[in-house]
Amino acid sequence: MTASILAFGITKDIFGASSITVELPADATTGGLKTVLEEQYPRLKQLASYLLAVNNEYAADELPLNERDEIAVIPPVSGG
Amino acid sequence: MTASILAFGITKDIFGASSITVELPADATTGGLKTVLEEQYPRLKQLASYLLAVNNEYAADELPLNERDEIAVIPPVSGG
Amino acid sequence: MNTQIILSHQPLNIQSCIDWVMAPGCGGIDVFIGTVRDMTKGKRVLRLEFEAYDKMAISEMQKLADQALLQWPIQRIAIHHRTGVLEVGEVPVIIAVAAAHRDAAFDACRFLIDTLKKTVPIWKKEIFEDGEVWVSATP
Amino acid sequence: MNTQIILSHQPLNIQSCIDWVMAPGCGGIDVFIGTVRDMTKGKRVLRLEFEAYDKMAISEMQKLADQALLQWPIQRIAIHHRTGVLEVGEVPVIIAVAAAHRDAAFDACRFLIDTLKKTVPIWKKEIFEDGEVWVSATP
Repeated sequence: MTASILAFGITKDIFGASSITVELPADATTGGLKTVLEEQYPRLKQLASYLLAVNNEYAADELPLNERDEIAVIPPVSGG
Repeated sequence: MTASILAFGITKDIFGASSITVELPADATTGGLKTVLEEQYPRLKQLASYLLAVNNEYAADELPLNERDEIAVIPPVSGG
Repeated sequence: MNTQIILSHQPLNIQSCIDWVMAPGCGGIDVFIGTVRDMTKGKRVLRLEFEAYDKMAISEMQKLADQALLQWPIQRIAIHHRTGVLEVGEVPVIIAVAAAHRDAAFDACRFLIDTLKKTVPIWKKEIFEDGEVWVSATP
Repeated sequence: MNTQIILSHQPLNIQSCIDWVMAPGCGGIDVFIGTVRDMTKGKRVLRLEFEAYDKMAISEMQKLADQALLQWPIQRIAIHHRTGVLEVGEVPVIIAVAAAHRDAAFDACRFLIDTLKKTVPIWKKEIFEDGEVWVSATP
């Protein structure tokens, strides 16, 4: 499946875009997506940490993904 | 000496005035003043507590008094 | 001067109290605003009346501010207290504390309101439908 | 509704945030106001830029407010957060909490700002004379 990934903050700089698409196996999970992203964008591994959000919720590590999910990479937050 | 005593809050009700004068011996202290006041206004003893202020400072129990001191009875405060 | 103490019969202005403490070196401001509640211990309050020993109240508030400035890394303090008759919803007190970092602002603000209520010579009378009472006066 | 969550590009209005939480049953309001500092770790800051994942930021702020309402006896919460470019002295965040008694207001307000900074997807870029950095992004 083709997953569309939203980027914010420093992740937008790393991706060079506010959204990218990646090809994933049909049974992909958030953990699998992280592996793919880190291969394509090794600078992700230099972040203090990062999480994935799926449909506006922080996602567990092995959450199965669907093509229609809204997926975002959440680098360390710094609001307030 | 003649001491003039300012009253606030419930003490104004007890004295029936916002200021009273009392006659004190020349060597009077805050402790002696309290005794005199409690004799003349026994309702003072029904307060949760009260303090004397001399020249805008909370006064210790045996502070000597002078005729020119600004003396006030401070019943339990409840500002804020 | 890094403290502003105001005791006034006029309605307090929240925005101007906060504006006064704002400074370019401060990252956090904590503000406590007291308001007149409609009930106390289950009884309907019509209004409050605040009376102060003005000169001493101001000097005691100044002392509290000085103590807070010694005790916490804070930059500016404003304490505004109202006197006279206040209706439900009106504001008797505003305390604003600005600091580089928020923990100090929170801690100092809480210290200021807690201690103000214990030491500053200001008195509050609650007026009910069937009478009135000086708060905390008797056991 | 007893919570108001606002995420906005427009300057925040402190007075309207506070007005929103005021209620006749409340005796105390604690307000935290974040401001843009002129220095960070000894370096002069020119301005900040805030970016949010809008929809998720709002839902995370709502979750925090819901949690605070469960955890403390408080009545109303307003959380206003700004996005976009902010100059020194401008206000990125205001949190106001109204309660019958002040302890709950202080505790809940502090919880809200502490947790907001940890969980709400909003990012801050500091812009210096010689560069810029996304705060906390790298170790």
